[in-house]
Amino acid sequence: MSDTSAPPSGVRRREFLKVLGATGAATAAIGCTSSHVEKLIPYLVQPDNDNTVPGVSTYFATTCRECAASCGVLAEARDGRTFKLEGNPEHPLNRGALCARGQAAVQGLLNPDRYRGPRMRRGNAWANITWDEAIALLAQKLAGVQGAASVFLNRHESGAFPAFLDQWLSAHGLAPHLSYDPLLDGAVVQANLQSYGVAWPAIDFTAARLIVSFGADFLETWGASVPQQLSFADARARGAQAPRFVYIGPRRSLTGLNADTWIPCAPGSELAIARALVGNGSLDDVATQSGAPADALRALRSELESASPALFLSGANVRNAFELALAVNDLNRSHGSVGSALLPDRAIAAFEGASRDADVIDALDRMRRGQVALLFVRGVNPVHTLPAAAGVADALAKVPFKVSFSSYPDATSELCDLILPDNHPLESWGIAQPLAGEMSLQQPAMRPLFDTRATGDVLIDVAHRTAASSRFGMTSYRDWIIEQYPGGVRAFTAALEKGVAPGRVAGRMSAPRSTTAAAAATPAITPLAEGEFHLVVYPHPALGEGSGANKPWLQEMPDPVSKVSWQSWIEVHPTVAKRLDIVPGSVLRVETSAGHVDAPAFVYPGIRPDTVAIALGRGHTAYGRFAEGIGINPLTAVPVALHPGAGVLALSGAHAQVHTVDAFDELVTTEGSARQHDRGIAQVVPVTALLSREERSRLPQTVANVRMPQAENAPAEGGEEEEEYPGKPDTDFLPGLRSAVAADAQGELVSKNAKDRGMYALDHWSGMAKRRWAMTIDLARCTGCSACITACYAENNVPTVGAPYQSTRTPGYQGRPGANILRGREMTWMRVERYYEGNVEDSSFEARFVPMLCQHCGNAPCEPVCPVYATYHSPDGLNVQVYNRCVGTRYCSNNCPYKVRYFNWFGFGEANRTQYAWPEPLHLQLNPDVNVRGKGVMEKCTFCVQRIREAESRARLEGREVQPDEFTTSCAQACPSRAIIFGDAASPDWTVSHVAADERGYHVFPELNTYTAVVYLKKIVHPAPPEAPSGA
Amino acid sequence: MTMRKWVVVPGFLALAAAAIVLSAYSGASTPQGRKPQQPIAFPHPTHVAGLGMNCLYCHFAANKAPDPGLPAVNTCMGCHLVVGPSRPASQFGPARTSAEITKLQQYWNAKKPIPWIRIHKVPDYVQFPHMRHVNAGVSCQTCHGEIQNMPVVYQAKPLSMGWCINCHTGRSNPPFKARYDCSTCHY
Amino acid sequence: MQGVLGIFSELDSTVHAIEALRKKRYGDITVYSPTPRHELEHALRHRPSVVRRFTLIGGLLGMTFGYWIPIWVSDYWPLVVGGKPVASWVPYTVISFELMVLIGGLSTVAGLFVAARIPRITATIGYSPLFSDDRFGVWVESPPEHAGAVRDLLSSEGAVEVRSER
Amino acid sequence: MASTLKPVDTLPPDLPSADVHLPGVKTYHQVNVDIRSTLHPTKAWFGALSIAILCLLVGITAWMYQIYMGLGVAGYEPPVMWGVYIVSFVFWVGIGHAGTLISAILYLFRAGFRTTIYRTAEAMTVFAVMTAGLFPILHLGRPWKFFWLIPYPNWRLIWPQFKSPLIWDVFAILTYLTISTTFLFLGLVPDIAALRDAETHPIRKRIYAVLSLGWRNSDQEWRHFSRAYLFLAALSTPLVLSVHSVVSFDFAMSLVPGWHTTIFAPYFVAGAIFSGIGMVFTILIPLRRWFGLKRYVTINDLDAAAKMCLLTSLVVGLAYLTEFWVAWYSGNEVEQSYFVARVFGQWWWAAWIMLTCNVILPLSLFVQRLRRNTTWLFILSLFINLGMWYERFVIVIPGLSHEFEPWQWTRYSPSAVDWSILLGSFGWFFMWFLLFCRQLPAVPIAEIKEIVPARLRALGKHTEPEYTLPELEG
Repeated sequence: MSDTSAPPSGVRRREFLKVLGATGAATAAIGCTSSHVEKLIPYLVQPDNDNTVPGVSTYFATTCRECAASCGVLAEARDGRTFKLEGNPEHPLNRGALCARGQAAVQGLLNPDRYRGPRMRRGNAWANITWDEAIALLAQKLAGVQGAASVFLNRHESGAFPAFLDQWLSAHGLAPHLSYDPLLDGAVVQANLQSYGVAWPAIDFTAARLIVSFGADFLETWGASVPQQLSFADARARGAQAPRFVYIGPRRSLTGLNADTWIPCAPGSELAIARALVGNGSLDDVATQSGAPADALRALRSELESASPALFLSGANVRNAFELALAVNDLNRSHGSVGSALLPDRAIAAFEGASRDADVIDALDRMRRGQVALLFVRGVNPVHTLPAAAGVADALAKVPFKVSFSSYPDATSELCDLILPDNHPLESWGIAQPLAGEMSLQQPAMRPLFDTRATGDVLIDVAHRTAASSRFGMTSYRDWIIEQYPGGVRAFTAALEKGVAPGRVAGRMSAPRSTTAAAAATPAITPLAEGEFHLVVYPHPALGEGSGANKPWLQEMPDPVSKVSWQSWIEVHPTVAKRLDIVPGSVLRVETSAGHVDAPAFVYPGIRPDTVAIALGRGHTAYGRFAEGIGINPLTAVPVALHPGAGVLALSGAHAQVHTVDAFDELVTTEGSARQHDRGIAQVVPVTALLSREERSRLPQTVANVRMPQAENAPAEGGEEEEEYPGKPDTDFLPGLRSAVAADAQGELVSKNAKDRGMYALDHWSGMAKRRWAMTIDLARCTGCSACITACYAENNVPTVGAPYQSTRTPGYQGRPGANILRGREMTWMRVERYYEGNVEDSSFEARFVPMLCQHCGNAPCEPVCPVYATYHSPDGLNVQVYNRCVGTRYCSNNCPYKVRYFNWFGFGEANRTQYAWPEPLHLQLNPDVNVRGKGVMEKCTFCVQRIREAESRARLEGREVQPDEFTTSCAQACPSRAIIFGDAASPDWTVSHVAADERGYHVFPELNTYTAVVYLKKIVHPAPPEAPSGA
Repeated sequence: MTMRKWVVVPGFLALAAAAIVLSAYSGASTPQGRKPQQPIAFPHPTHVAGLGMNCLYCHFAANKAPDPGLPAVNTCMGCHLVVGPSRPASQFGPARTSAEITKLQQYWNAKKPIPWIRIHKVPDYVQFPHMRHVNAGVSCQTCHGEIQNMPVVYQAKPLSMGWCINCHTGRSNPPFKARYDCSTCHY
Repeated sequence: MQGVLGIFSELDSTVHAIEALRKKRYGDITVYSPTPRHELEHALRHRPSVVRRFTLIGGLLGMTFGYWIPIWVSDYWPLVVGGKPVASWVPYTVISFELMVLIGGLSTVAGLFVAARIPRITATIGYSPLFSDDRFGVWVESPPEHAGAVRDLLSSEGAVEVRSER
Repeated sequence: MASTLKPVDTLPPDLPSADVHLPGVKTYHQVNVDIRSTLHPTKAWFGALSIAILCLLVGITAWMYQIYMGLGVAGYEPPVMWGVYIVSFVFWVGIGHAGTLISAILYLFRAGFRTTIYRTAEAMTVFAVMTAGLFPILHLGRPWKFFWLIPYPNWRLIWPQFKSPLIWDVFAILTYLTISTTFLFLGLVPDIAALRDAETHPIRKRIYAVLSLGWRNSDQEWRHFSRAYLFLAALSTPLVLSVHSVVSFDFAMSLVPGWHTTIFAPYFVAGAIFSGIGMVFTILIPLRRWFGLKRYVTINDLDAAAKMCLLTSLVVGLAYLTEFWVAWYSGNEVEQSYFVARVFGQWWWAAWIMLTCNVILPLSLFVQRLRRNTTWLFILSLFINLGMWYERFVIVIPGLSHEFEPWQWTRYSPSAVDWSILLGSFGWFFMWFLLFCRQLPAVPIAEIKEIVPARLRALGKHTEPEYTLPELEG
């Protein structure tokens, strides 16, 4: 880390905010930008570690704390600022992948709305105070508070800190802290502790032959999503050996959309189905009471007889979730997945030690009764994440002194009396315990940006002023964890290199409550009264329970299912929409016994007609400029339903009235048409048609080339036979891919009378024309999670455009969140298209996800129409966009059949404008290697050309060639399902060149003769096996 | 026939005016020769020509990083703790006290970095990796001019695109081999 | 230079005057008319105008230039767009055509200026503003000794006004 | 020569014959008097001019705002990346074409009615092209970089990309502007000379003298003049066809469904001439009324022009049908779904405005009474202008909003800035035309005299006939 007392010399040169727009202005005025007086500020003292070679990044191995799973990340820092997070390939949990929320941690670190220093409430106003005052005050408040008279509500995290915290609390004679995690599925944890003695067995989908999920959204927020996605994708990519996936639940979540079969059932009836599958209870009764199609259930049971091992997962957040989880564990045991697909001995330790919701509710009661004198809140926002019916705010009001360690102003910290802003995890030391045997280390990637301090250090300083000082001799929390660390300081510093180390750090002294919760009698599913709906509430895949809402990337990332951003929505079934006579965007009111919420309707075929669903995460009253006043919080309409035995809060399953409100709130969606109109954009191949490659090679060529039976994946207007199965070995689309420019494969490139063919000559010394950068996207792996989108935003300085303050000038929607997206002005270089196939009226419809980015065509239609060579074809096969040459005719975009070019409508990249996307200090996140585009310029995916050139420079510096698979693009690196592969398709040494030759490979719109550099691999569909006669 | 001139002359004037405006507008005028006043009049000749110091001693990263590296104040003080302001008579001149070194020490004692004024700058949308050029045998002087003989540094070369391309396409003397593909510098 | 100017108000008398003067050969005749009348042209029996040569040459130059510029420019810095040949004549035909028309047209005007000796500033002797209204004029460049005869001829042909000028 | 010998007075008024085109015009002198009498500013004229300038100022303000804020303030909704500006660009270029057609092509065809209306049409062309030329610059993301589209030696050693239809546009439009301006000015020279000779005010006389290039009406001048004029007409004829073809290439060269079709060049040219004649009516009919030019711009001329209007309208109608037929016959589903969307999709109303105004209403011109009814012609011409603007709208916007990628299908709604700038363009156009028509003859003097019989001795002694003329029809 560098001496931040001097502004890092790099920053100014690199945040090219005015580059294009203002260069225009400047050239108009004074002829040349560099006439500006610009200062060069050197370091005062050159950091002696060679980490800080100017213009070269340093990577710090640390741990992501966005959710409890604690994946390993590499924080890329340059000139003392951290601007990018990437998965740590060494890490056993996420193996180099990283989800959208993890990547957005940077925007939490550099968030413009962070607390800049400690403050306390004086009357109704906030007063800034010094840390000394703050600590003295806290020490004095501590005196005289004993035992349960204080409550410490800490965000659940694994590893050292909980232990430290309990130690500190007990040293002051206070009760152990509550480890609260609104995202953790408590019912499953309780059941697992009972069945396996561990909180969360690791899941290996590859071992399963059939996956049955009872509302467990393991690709989103259920459990540790990244490792689950990795494993799931691996399983699904195994072609004929891949497991089928059945999803049972009232609503098709992202996970549900990835299922081969969806069995819609009323929320709460999952348990009945699970039990019926075991054998007790007739399927038909269950079908009638759960509303699930009986034949589907019968098919499933008969399928279960053959499929083994079958993996069952439960995640329905309903009243009888605990019993469901137990039943599912029984199913797993009986269908032999325990030990094979479900690995209790490789438990994910990160979820251990979380308190039950009941404990939190109980603490609230004690507050309400005035039994709590002192409240600590750290990293959680119960006012927002607990049902309003729980009356958190009132309870807090009864507490005389409340201390918040929150880094951002939020609904809870606003109610507190003393704010001791914690360092961001990327500024802090720590040890996490993702797996039972693996520690994940956390080190600062950056000096604290503001006058904040790590809670550990604060507590130690407090201890120094109290009776407990004797037990806290160390000066900082860092020293404390090094004391705890097996092997001491040397081992610790050694381990920091990799960021992970085997071993186990001492956990909490006081284990959480005894885990033998009694399974309560199954509450019968109360039937719906006339006109009533089941209310399903689920965490937003990106915003989670709401902690992600202040990060523009996550707000802007379209929800993978609804494709709505910067807005809340209510999912209703098309038939309901017809009945209520509403269109998407019509405002609905959902009213329950607890309260009501108003939000626009999203008409979604993936939900039961008797159910409405709302996502958590939005509707913040206080959480900074990117979250406040955006969307609604469904918890205001959710009654408190606590499981008597397991003490788990059930958010879904309440009965609700749905009224139309006479208002229209246009949906901020990126969706045009949800059907692909047989244009062969997202193609599939039935698993039955797949032959493994060796099987194929054994066949005589003629047979091998026999046309595969395909659903409807022939491109709409692909005339010739070849177009219909580009996957065949001697396919003729590869020449376009094998050479930089399609014309090169077709012979003539530069006119005969040209003196030289320049760098396009294959024998040119630079060898550029020998390369062909290309990408494959395996739709069988892609789950549509959209982590790639965030990765692209992070790497390429793509501005977010949806914040309310950016909408002031957008015609028609002034000041409305997402106005620019309503106008279609989103800048995302990469989008994930979600197409429905089949009949959306019933539950059998299929969803396909297609990541769509610049295809870097060999014959790019966008190029010949540009009047100024602002876009052209580079010798190494890139479709280059030269921003500073672009005059903005936008002709290229008109001529792009894939519509992947984005125009900078406002000064999103110009610091002096209202639309500026990176208000200070967010601008520190800008990637120094990439231009920030000004207004009036076309931009698009570059295949991360900066990484290509950087790799070339590195190779040149070390006097070697670029090694195969030496680097990859940002999206490919982040992809948690490893669907994206990038490389040089012209060289057989790169993985991509082999994957591109896969029999499932195809181009989008091949009939346009564009010779795209992106090869998609057809999604594999697993049709249900013919029902065994025994069934029913 | 005076009339002919009457008709033709304004035409020529208009054309000339247009040409001038266009060339000025298109940024043809580069800040070549800019010679700003620096906070400390650092004499390159004394250090490079006089003491024969290597450029890389201060600009330590020029051969291994995109940025050449700006010497930290403590790099200067490394010598100037010893070499104080008061100078005995030497081949550099009679005995005197150097005001500049005094300034340097003031900055150091005040723990303030020196706010140098930037002279050589390519537009922000140009990626200029120093190491690629240095390792390719392009001397510092090629782009920065005879800096070792500049008492006050000024921009010796236009640093315009045409000027870059001239080398990249091998029309320079001595000729260099370099890519002239747009995406080499612009991304 | 001196001569006699006869101003006519009728077309046919002007024509007859020209015919007569051509027989007599007193000197060069310049005829003024408010509008081009083919009767007069017939009477004067001119050679075809030289303007057409300018048009032809200009057009050819433009066409050549219109092919040369794009081809030279494309090969000067070979950049491939859309997998097409760097310099391909087909699209450049448009440029060539437009430049042919442009330069051809401008050189036609130049030709007119040269041939018709315009622009000129002085309405030289032997001109009357009436010629742009409704009068015809015949200017005979003749030495003094013939002046009398010419005047008689013109007035006898029906000139409403006859005057000598120098 | 025989024809000119027939006495004028024997013909009843307003009955055209091969010999007497303008019965209401007896002598050359009358031509000078009548036409010069139109060249004086009036209150109404000042009023109209100030309105035009007001509109222009609105447009300029809107543009400044757009330049400062960015194109986001316009109504674009990607992937609809071209909107009102390109629509108006094509619209104005089209307007221009009628002028050149009338002045050049009809000149080659020796069409009689051309003489009286060509000056107005020609001027209209020049100003329309001046207007059209603004829009491509105006719709740029970085308008201050527009000159990068012009090939000039520069310090970057980089040139325009000549394969781009937009560069063809630059050449086509600039050529068209230059040539039609030259053509207009050349025709003006003898008339300015006439004004010069009749002018008494010394300063005006001087100005006219300079502009008239010292024209003397001598036989040498006339004969070179008519050759040059002929060649310019011969050059302009292919030019006018090429220009709108090139404009149509902007669309035809792309692969957008509904754009990528070979019919565009003839289709656009016909449409251009059609719209141009519409605008000629819009301008000429009030002009001949206010300037008292009914004797010159006779009802017969308008009748003839109306026939041309009808013809082009039929051609355009055929083109519409052909487009649909091609879409159906091609079997290209993308194309087909686009054309279905064109008539029944979100922009059905625009499509129907287009069809009504451009195909259905003009059919009325089959009726001679309507052809000779100036009021109807004027009303119809307004409909034609509207319809042709919407034709371009229907071509540009639905195509882009209904492309290959269903996921990117979208809407489009112009913003206040779009409309203001469109209004400004009308202000700009009419400002120039108004300035023109009161300073320089909107009806040619010298060329009118070609179709007015010269005075002949055969008619006996000269008595200046004082012309008291019957009020003419229309």
